Amino acid sequence: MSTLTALARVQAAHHGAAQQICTVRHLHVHDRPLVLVPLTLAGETNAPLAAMVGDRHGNPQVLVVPRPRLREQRFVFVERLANIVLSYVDGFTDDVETLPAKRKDDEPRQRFTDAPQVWVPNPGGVEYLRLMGRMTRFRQTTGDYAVAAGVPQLGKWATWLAEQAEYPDSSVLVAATQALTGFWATGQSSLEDGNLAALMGWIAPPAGMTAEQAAATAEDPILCPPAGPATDPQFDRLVLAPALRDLEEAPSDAVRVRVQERLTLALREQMQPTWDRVWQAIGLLGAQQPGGSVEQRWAADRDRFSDFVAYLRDTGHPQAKRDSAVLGARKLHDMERRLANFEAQRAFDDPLVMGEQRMTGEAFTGIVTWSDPLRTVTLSRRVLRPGIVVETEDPLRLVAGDADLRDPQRPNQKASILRLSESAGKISVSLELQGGTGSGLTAPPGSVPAVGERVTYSRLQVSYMSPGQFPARDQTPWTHGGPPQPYAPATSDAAEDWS
Amino acid sequence: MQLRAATPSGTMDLDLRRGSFTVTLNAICWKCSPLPASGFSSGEPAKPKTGEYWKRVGVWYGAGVSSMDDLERTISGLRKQIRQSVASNDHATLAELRVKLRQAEKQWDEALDELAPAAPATMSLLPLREQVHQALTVLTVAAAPKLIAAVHEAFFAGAMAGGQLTHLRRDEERSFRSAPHARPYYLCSAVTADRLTPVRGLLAVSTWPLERRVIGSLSPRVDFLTAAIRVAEHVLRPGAAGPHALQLLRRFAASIPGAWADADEVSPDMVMRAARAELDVHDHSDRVQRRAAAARASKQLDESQQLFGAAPLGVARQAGERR
Amino acid sequence: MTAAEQAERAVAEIIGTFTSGAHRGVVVDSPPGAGKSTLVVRTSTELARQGEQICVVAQTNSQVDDLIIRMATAADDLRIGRLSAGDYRPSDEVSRFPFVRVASKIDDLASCKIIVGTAAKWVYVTDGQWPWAIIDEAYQMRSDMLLRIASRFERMLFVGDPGQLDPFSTVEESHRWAGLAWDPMQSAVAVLLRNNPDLPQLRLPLSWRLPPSAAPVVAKAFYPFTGFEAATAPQTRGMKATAAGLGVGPVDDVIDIAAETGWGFYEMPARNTIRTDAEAVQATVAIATRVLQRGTETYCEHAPGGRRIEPGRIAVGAAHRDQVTALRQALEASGGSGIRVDTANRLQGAEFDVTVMLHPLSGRIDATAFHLESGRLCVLTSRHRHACIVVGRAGIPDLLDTHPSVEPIYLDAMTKFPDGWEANQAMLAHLAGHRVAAF
Amino acid sequence: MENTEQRLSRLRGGGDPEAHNARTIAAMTRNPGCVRRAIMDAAGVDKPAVAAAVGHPTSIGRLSDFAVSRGISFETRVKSEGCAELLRLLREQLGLPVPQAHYEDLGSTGKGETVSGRYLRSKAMLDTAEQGTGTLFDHPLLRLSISGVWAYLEPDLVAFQLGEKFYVIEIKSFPVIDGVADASKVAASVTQSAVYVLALQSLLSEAGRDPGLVSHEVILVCPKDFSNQATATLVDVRKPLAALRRQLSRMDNIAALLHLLPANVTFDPELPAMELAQALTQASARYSPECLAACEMGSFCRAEAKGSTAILGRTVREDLGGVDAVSTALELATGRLQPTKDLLQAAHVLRLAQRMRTEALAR
Repeated sequence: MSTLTALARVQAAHHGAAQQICTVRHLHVHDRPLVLVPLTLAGETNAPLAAMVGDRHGNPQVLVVPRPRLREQRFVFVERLANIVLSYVDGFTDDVETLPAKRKDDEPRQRFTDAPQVWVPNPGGVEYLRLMGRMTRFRQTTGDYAVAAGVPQLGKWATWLAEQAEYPDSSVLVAATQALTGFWATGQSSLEDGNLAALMGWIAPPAGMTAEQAAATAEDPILCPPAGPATDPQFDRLVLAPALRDLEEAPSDAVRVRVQERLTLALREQMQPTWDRVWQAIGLLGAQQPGGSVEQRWAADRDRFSDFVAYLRDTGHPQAKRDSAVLGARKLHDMERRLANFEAQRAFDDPLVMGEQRMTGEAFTGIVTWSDPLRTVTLSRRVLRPGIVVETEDPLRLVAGDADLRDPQRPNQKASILRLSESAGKISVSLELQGGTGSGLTAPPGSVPAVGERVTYSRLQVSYMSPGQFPARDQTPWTHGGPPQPYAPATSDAAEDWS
Repeated sequence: MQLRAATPSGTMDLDLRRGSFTVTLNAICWKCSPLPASGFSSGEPAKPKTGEYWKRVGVWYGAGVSSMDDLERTISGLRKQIRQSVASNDHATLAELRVKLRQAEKQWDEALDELAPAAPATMSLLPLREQVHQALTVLTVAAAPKLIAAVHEAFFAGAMAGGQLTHLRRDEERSFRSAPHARPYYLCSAVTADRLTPVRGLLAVSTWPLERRVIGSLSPRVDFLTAAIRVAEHVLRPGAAGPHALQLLRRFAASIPGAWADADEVSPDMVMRAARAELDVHDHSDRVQRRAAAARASKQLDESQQLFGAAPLGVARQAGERR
Repeated sequence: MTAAEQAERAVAEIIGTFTSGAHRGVVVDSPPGAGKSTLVVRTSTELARQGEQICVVAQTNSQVDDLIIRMATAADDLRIGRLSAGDYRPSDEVSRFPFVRVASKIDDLASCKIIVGTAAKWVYVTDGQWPWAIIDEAYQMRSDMLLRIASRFERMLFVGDPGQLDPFSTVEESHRWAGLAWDPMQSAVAVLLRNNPDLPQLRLPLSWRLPPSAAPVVAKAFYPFTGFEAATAPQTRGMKATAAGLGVGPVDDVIDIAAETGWGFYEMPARNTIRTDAEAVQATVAIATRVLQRGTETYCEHAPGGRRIEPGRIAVGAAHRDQVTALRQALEASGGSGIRVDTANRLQGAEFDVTVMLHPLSGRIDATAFHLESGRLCVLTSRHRHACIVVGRAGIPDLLDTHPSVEPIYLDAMTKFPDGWEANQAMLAHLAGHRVAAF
Repeated sequence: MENTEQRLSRLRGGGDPEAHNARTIAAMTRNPGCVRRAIMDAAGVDKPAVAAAVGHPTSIGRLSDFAVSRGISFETRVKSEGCAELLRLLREQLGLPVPQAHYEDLGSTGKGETVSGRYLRSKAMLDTAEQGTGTLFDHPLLRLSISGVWAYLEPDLVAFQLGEKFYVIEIKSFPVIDGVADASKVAASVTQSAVYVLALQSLLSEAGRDPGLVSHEVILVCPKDFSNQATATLVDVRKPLAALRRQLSRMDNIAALLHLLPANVTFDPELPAMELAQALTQASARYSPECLAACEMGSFCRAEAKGSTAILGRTVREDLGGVDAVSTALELATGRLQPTKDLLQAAHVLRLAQRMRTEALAR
């Protein structure tokens, strides 16, 4: 949270309408996403009850587990969900593009031209997929506890998707509430924003309603069934429990069919509004102008997707239950570097995000009032170090000597502050520039900001992501418990209870 | 068995063998009000795969379908109203609606009964009290209804609904009081060692020595171990090691140190050895406590109290005051 | 037993335990100013003199330089190597010692008896194993860093201050690894001890930095289970302003109280403010510069006759970077240049005569985990040899009292004690007795 | 002169106070700075009834029947056959020696037994429990003093004696999957356990024994992974315990808070809605959005706080420099309002933010 977002919330509350906190969208919005609206049975651990799933708004598949306490039925549900999800995912493994190798001696790389994007209503949906993955990826397709082939496969994909969602720069699994709050601020608190219906009420209230009315309506579980995966306790008591009891006690298949149909309709009523809202959210966000780096990040998502497809084809072991020491350290390393790059890219793409940096004085925007592209200094030899002066009204908190600042328009050029002088509420910043000007002693035209140009300097930068030096898994040091056991399929995992 | 039925909004796939179904919607037609229950109507192109089944469905839909539809709509509507009243804390309306709902549900149940053939019973033919007696005789110690039911299921034909056991003890007590010793045995209580009051949720057999029915602080564990040994012994009998029996044994084995190496199949001998080893640790102290309490009970309690336990202190006093 | 003897005995025991070679790891807890660097220098030079090669791992370049200067001063007979990044330029102070060799490749330092480098640099040494290593500031080092370098060393001595700030991650909200014995976000020592609970854990018992007025207060608030004492006697340390205060201002009053008792709390009227509360910034700066203006002198075991406080012996500290910048700008504007201004993170390990600290909770409505972290307050209140003055707005105890204290709990997570809330309360309770109300 | 207890009784409109349980006591630590809540809780006002009466019915704490029955069945399972499963866990994970397998049920023996009678029985049993003669104590009755009035707790807990120490065992039905459980659920149960720890300590000190015999670690028993099998974890409750002690000692000072209320104010749910709402406003609330999930009055307080920055969340208000009204913040930002001296800095920041937003969104 920052003062800029806080002010946007104040404005939203005052005007009764959500306010943009970004000028561009930083999320990739797929033109053919898969939407999943899951419901679970209360009291059980991630026990599927129903789901609405599909890649077209007008054509959802409604999956229902009529007797959600029966383990076999849960696996039938998973199998059906797997069919839908896996065929969606597989649809992206046909078209391949070839890229030059990253390093000299490597083969040229291949990656898929597109990747899947799954939308769930809220972080609960992400957690649902994570647990679903944990529940199914260790299952075996042979032996005493055999399940359908799609079950463990779905488990691995669900796990992969849920894990990608831990990285803010990934767009393969999107929680609608988070995607929306990343772009709009509402006049309610972030806690209330967790309710998709309330959030959408602020962003796009139904006709004839104010945002506040819509948000208030959203809290009524009858008018707006919860977006799941948990169901409304009153629905459980008055609709679900009697239906399940009727199913349990149905004296014949005929009766069972009838009750099942009733149950399906009731569950569909619970999911349909959420289904519609997720699609509406996709539409609203998709209509926004994407930021300049969105394409690049999606390409990275496609890289990771291609890698995972290859992994499944090669070894395809299910992902570990918890990270080993080495894997954990690697992931933390990745997370930190990807986060830093994501923050820099967002700021470079979006003046409102950069505004947050400027508010804290860690960045400034101003007009170039003086420029000397031919300035040189003598270190061991004479080198080109162009100088500029930028005048800014921002509350600058950088000081003379601060170096390694960058302007998003010239990402390869570093600036350091030589001097600051203040007059009439404006600060003049003298900067020395290095890099991005070729090798000679004359800077090519345009490589140095000219007088009158608007520039923004900050400490942010997008850097090369090195994989980092880590010990091999079997070299885990004694300080961290020594090498872990290698993965071996275990019957106990395949047989694990699901009750 | 697989079925596909058309509904006004799309198709519905049924897989009755696996008990699942999928509905594909052609268009979005979500409404707050319940959609009419539909499908399987004569004009729709349904493709039954099993003739016999379809006949039954046909009969069912032919008969009470319209009234059932109405009832379902009523029920669904009532439930919605109830949720609204609950949400707004409107207790008066709520009570009224609940009565209406119960009526409607009753009618629906009745309509179903008319339509559906009676479910064949697969329960044991013995009277409940005999089944319980059978199970307790296997265990030789006082046990909770759940365990009794599990033992019965493991070693005797048919399932037993544990819930029915709750009234059993009271019936037995009434029967004993009206005509003592008219039956060869009674299903009675276990009694607490300290106050000789009935132990909640445990059933025992009247022909057992009092000492066995007194529960001291170690007795739950001792009885558990004894029961484990008895179950293991029983599993060893020819033909007794069915899946339910082994499952029961595993349950015991899991909670006794050294009775079961997780990866292996459970071994009755191992369970017995392990249970006996732990039993040796507790047996003496438990016996001392039980004996003392049993002696006290035979002195202080009348015959019926010895079987069904002394009334708790407060209750006895109240009863006395009333007199 | 004198303090010096007591300290010597502790150091001897530590070195003995480590060099006995009986343990792969030995942990030494060192409270503020307890002679941690001295221990590192002594252990490494002693081992080196016995003909062993020893590696020292520090966390920052300035820590490395500081250690090298101390080692080179203590032992000019030993070749010392500095493992550095390619673009590292030795500071003038380091360049003074001709026997200190700087290289970016470990092979170029093979002839050195002592090799010092940052953990980040040691990561790039991917081969070989060295018999001895000292991990300095091990509580500031993240466990993932230890994972990357641990295999390089046969035996390690972990030295650090458990009361200071935990290592930091930009993805703090990720709880992916909570509860794991090798949680990469935890400190190296926490993970080490979790996986190897039987390692010897020793401690340095005396603080040479904190005066007797501060040691018990800091020990009680931040080291409740182990504790430590001041190495100096009360009469050894003292501070007085040569120019009397004007006798009217609370700024002078708080300096006088601090000079007399070692502590001062400059309490401003209650108000919710933005983080860079201009009035609080001004007050903090005014106090720091006023200490200089009044020609304050300190006397201690090193200068029994007293000496004038120089700007470099004063520190101004705060929780946030923007506060630090505001303070810096204000100090420059009022002629206080030379005074060190920094965040708690950056002040770790540093030592001053007088410190003036902006309380992390001053002017706030809410206390977050960041502001309550006990290490933050511990760093801010344990940098001084003579006096510490805290600046804050009234109402902090109330803020603490109304702060909902229940936070999510992760099973088997490594919880840090003391709790920040309790530590804050303890410190405030102490400061209440040294309060001067601003107008 | 009316004493505190009488005043509290009048506040709730006569009648018995709402019975406290570990959950309601634990909930008191959630927003300790709220006077309205402190007074209503101390008086044992029927908050759901009051909230409904003023037009803000609440569903806090309402669980799905499925969840309730699963909770009961898990607990029954763990405790069945003399706590066989529990003994297994305690032996495996805490090294409980085999001879310690005693089980005492301190539950109610029937309608005739009074709560104080049960309390005395629990006390006597736990007091005389020497090492080796008692292991598990089921359904003990404990009590805590809440603003000077005894609240009896009928926990479904087992007090467990290992060596010299008593442990509180909390059985919960949320799962621990690969060693990980929902952290907010753990926190909530652990806070409840802290209530029991505190009550058990007070029982021991009443019996003249050392309250330090109660361990500051509680044993949390939950379903393992996706199964019905149980798993036990030790959780340190020192922090919630400290918070709870502090809150209870505040409650003891309830008299001071009562003086803030006009003498005629009551929160009787039977009052006319307008009158009741009026009465409520006499006790100041400290609303934050977190209240919605923790306090029955949350929805009422939110409506009351409309127009204040508090409804936007705690951090938002902090970021606005403490400005407490939405309109003030906006007018300061747009420069329509000249700031008073204490808002000078906040106004400066807000104007800057306004400039940046306008500038960025105009482009």
